[in-house]
Amino acid sequence: MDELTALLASTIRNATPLAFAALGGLFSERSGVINIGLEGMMLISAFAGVAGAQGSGSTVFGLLVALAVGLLFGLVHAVASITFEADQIISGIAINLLALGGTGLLMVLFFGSGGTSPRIEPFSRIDIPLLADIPIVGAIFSQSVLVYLLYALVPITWWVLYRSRFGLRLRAVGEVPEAVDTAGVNVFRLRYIGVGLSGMLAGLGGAFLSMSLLSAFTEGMTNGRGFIALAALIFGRWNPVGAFAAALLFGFAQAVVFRGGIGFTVPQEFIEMFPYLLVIVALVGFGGRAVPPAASGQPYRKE
Amino acid sequence: MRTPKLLAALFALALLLAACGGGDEGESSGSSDASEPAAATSEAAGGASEAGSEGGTSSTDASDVMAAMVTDVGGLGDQSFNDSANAGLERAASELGAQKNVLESGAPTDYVNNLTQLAQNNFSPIFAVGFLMTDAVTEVAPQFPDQSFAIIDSVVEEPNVASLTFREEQGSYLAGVAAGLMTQEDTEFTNPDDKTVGFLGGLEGPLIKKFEAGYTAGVQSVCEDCEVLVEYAGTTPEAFNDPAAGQEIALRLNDRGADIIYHASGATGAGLFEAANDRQFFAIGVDSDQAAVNPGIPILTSMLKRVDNAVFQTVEQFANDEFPGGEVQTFGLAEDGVGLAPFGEFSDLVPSEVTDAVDQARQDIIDGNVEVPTEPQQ
Amino acid sequence: MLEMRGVTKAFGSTVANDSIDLELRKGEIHGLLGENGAGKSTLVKILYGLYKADEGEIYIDGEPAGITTPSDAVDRGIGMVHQHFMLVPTLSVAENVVLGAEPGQGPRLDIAAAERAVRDLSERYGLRVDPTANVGHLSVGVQQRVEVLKTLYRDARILVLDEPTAVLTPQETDELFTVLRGFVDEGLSIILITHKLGELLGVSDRITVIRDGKVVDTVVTSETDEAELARLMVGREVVLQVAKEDVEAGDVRMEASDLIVDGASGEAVSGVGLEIRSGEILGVAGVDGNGQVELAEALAGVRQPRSGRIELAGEDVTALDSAAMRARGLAYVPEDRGGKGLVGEFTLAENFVLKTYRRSMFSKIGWLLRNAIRAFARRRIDAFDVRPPNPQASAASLSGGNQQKVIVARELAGEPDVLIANQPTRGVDVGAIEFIHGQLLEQRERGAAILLISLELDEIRQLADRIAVMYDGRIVGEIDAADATDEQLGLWMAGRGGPDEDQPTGDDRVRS
Amino acid sequence: MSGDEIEEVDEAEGRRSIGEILREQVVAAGRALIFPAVALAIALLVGVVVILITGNSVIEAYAALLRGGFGSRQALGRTISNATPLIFTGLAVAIPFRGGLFNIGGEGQLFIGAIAGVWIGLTMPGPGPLVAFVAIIVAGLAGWIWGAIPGLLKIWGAHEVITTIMLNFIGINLTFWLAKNPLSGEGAVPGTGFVPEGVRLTRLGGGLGAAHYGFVLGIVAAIVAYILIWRTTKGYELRTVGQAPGAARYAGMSVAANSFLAIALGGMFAGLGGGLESLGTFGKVSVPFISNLGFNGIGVALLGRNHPAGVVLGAIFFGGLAAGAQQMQFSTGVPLDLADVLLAIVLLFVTATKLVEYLLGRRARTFAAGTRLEKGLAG
Repeated sequence: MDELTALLASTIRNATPLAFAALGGLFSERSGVINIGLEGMMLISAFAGVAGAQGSGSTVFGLLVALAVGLLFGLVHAVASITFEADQIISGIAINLLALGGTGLLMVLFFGSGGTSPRIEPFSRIDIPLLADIPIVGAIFSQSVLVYLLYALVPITWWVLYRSRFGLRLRAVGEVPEAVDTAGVNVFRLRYIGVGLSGMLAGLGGAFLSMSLLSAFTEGMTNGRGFIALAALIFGRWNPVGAFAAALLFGFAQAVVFRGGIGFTVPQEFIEMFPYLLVIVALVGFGGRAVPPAASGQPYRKE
Repeated sequence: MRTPKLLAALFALALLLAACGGGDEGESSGSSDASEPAAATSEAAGGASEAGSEGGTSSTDASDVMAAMVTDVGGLGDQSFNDSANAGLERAASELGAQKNVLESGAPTDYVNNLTQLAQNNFSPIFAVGFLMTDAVTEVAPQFPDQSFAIIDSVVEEPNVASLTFREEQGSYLAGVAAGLMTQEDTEFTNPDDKTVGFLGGLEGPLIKKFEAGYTAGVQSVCEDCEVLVEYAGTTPEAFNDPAAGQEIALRLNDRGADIIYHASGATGAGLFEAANDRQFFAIGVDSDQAAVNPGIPILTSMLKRVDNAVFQTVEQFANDEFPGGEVQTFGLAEDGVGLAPFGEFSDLVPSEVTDAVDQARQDIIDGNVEVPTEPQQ
Repeated sequence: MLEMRGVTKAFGSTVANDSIDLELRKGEIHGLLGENGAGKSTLVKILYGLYKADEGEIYIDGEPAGITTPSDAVDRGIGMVHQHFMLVPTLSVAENVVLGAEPGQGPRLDIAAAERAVRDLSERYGLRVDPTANVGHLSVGVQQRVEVLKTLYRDARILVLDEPTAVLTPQETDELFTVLRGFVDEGLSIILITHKLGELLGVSDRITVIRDGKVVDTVVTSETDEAELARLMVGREVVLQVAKEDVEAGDVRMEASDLIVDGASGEAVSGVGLEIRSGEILGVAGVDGNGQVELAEALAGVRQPRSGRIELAGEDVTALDSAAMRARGLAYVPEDRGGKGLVGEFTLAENFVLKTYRRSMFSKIGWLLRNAIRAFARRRIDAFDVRPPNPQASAASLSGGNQQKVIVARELAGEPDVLIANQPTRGVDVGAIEFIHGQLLEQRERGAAILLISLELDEIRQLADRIAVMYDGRIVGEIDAADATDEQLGLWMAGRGGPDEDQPTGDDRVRS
Repeated sequence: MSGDEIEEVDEAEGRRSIGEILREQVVAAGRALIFPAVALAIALLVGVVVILITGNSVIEAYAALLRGGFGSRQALGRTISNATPLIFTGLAVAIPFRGGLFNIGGEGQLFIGAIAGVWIGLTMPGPGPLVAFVAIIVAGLAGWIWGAIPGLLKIWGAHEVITTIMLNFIGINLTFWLAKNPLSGEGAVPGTGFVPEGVRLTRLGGGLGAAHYGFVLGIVAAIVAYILIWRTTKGYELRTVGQAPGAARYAGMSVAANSFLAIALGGMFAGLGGGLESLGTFGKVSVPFISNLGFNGIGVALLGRNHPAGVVLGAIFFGGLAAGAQQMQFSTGVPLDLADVLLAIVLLFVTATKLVEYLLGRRARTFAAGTRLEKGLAG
């Protein structure tokens, strides 16, 4: 395998969990709910997928469990921040902590001890006939089924956001929830759906880590990817295509680090700072500010 | 606005029920004497561990040895020295009837606290598992001069501390011999045309360098023109806990021709196994027989680090009043402290010359004919 | 057509609506008249399903309407134009109009159909709007049209307009009323909410007056007059004309020339010059959003002008900040009580020294003298009869009128030479309005120079000695109060008839 | 110039009786405790479920939790030792919060402070106490700088919630690089070398274990923070900017300068906490170093209603919980992770305005003051 192909393949592997979670963040933040809890939702779903697959012997069932648990954590965030009007940032931080402690506890309960879970049968790689044989770009078409799902989800998310009724309402509710309410649409339900979807998509990202990229759960295995996903979302300006592109960029940066493409003249610590620095640069300069949906961060309260 | 109210009510109700249930349960099962922590713990530790039934024997055999260990932040389940040390304690509990307690550490601040906690409750010997606890043992041990401590993988010069270190380079040397020979074989996992092998380390540091040095020396002893590619997973503690990074690095090493990759990177190694499985090349495990717990994955063998033996032996010495306080105990091939796991699942692919060469190397080291370096030779 | 019976709604201990009965007939424009805080908005919010009534029933065509959500209201044919527009600035006109009732099959949004529908409606009802325009870029008057289109798109038969004229010039108001009469001819029924009783006389068929949450009376418009409505609304005979002493205007106290000030979205004040004299009230009229806020803030030192010059008693103070201006005898009552005038979570005492906390009387070497601050607050509270009279009470816990009194009490402390008051009576009850008007006149008699900015033309005409009209960042006309007519002022407010005859109109951004 | 003369006031008029003040304080404290109490109650109830699932006795486990946190001198020592850095990271959140900013960057600021303190401790010659003093000052200064960065970025339009999160990762990586390269020391544990014994902070003694005088400094810091925020004109400006930026502009205060000051001050406190932790508890910066103190500081601050006194109490509570969880692990075998779960649930509900409203009625809404910033990310 030549270096370029390998680099591309590595980029996609690294970008996939980021992109799933970034798309998840998009649904939440477009609905007006900040989601700092992406990291936690990824982590708990990564665990749930493996536990589900272990318990049932079916990887697909495990994925469903991961989705369900992602949804559940999304709903916890929703109940706290939408219904109970807790601070969205605090609630997100709490979700992260809950996932960290929760997976630690559940590892002991399910598998007897913490650390790394037993292996499961992961989603296997599928080569798309003909396309996978193209030099270099063939790597795009030699991936696990979850990656193809991601390829599909990016345009679908775009379509949903900009070409569907739900998308119109979602875009509106993140900006001026009062307008949506007076138009006869339930603001709370919209936000619940947005945050719920967010949890499921972040869950997919986590499941990809533990069930496709790898085939076991390791405590703390998300290792900050949820935050990088958040960064990708901002860098991509709350747009699905932009977020995907940003995830690819960060994935590429990681691939370069892992593959030693720059010859390690720069200490690795500095390379690891790169995505975070990029976000700050993006926020400050590079064609103006990144403006989040106007109502994000504020609970909606009638009366 | 009815839904949220209902939700709140349900939520409160659920919690209330849970609370009531909890109270009842607590009273009925709260039979063990909470004021006697040692008694309560042996029970709890036994219940929590998989080998709970074995722990039960401790109550019949009234031994006065109360052995305990503190894990480092890796915790139980690391499939490495923490688990191995725990296994040693288990064995001590079942064979010697010692009581045991295991405290996990959530943060570096916990090291001192956990050690102190155990010492104050009269546990002895107390094992501090991992070099990360060096400073903590140095601090706590002098405060409890009448009790015995042991530290794994490091040296603490206190009269009541036994330092248990391992000659990882010796075991790694054997792994290197196997790798250097096998890479020249033509199997479904190896390509004889490219005499390249790899090493994947976790966080770069003196300890892991010992693995690298021994492995490289071993490879070169049987294959002078073999190349050993060396990569480390990172420079932060997460380097031991990032399987995704491990996979990426393993794939890269494989891309560059390495068909056998040895790792010393904790949980990160799980990524190596993924890559080996995906690309069908050989991995070599570390610390415990990782092939045994990962069936189907092309793991050639594993370098064994018998922390369990060391722990068991030390408890035994303590029970016999022979505790090696103030001494540095070195566990090498000769002491059965390190070794190489048998070529299990894939032994059919391993020619007898390889097995012989490994045995020969082991004997040479034990006899002192071969001196294995502890630092990578440039 | 529509009947509300015994509608009651309480917020905590305050009863906003007390057993209200209201009846709307088919094809009528029904005025709902009341002071600020009388309960008008609460009532229509109940009607629209935004609030839930504690008691009472709503009937449409004799049937119980059972409205609990806005979508119920929409289903029953009720459309509402809110006082604060319910528009999403980042979306297009068509997207805003169809939001919640989108055309399309399945989940798909048919944006072309939406734009077509908007175009059809706007032609049919004579409400010119470009369906593809971004709402955030539209002028206020056009945004209101979008709001009306939203209700028409939903086939509203009953249209509720909450204070629709607050943001319009007299001419735009007339236009709106013409459109509304057209609606009535099409068979719609309209509830028109306002606190400006004059407006209703021209356009409505019947008027229901509410006061303190109760219906006072429902009268037929043709059988009543302004004086009766005023009496019903306030509950006592009101002197509609404020008694104003003659005061000879003195020296120029404050002067501004060629002032250019930037607002949130570009230039807001484009070359304003004015002078305010001792013993004189200069009224600035104009529709909201024509640069009044930025002008006031620039004069008060809160906002740094881009260019131009401001003089206070002959001294160049252009570069000075608000605290420095205060020290030179300038007082400023901002238009936004909650956001600018007061800090809600602070105590009244803390609020009383918002601009004077650095004075040696209230702090020494950076150390707050809390006892002195409290004592000062206690005096001002007594002098202005602020309730509750507790300096430790948080500002947020006070009623709007009392909050405004706190601001005025603070600003008038120490007898300022110049007072800039931007909408000092916005959203407060009549008692507080009378009190504040009295204070302004008292200051005028004392010899202070006063700049009064208001969106209420009536208020300006009652109080001001001279009237300037702002439009699009400029002063387009200035006239002695005695010579002013509503027509003239209205034309200026619409940007017409001023010195710049070729000024673009409010619809300039609409290309349909 | 008549506007300058506001009538003279008699200070005595503004003086209040002790009883009046006391009554007010008690009522305020009672109200302030409602939110934390509700959140805590929920957390403990969830804890009951978890303990039952792990097959342990609830009473025993909670008894151990309490005993491990406050049951003995050693327990108290552990609690104090845990609480010390949390007081600082709590203040690092509370003070910017009063200025209207949400500082999630305590973690990175603490690391930077820790490494800066050790740098001085390792390299500066001179008598120990003097070096320690300078080291602590420099730690605070380094934290100030690290906190000032998001302050500056805020002025340029980047929201501090995002930038502080990003700066955490950057600060931690930078610290590790410094600890392993220019400042790397001998020894088995990777990281810097130990600072000389004389530079390390004195322990409190009295059987309190590792607890050192940093705790006393923490109390002092809280008092200083209180005075700064509530008794000085600077604090008055800061609070005005935090609660009503429009009013601050109206009053001629600089919103940008005060926002900057608020978060830089926050960074300073986190940096001080880091310096005390590295110089006091550990004597070095190891890799790995303590983690999550910055994030837990957010919980501490919110539990303490972003008031210095509350922060101290919240830190002691968090510290006690961590110490108690250890005892619980020892005595009953309930996994350590339970403490994280309990904290998470406290956090989840400590700002849940509406929940408290459901439980206690609408009046409870006014008790929410000090727990939230009303503006969103776009603000």
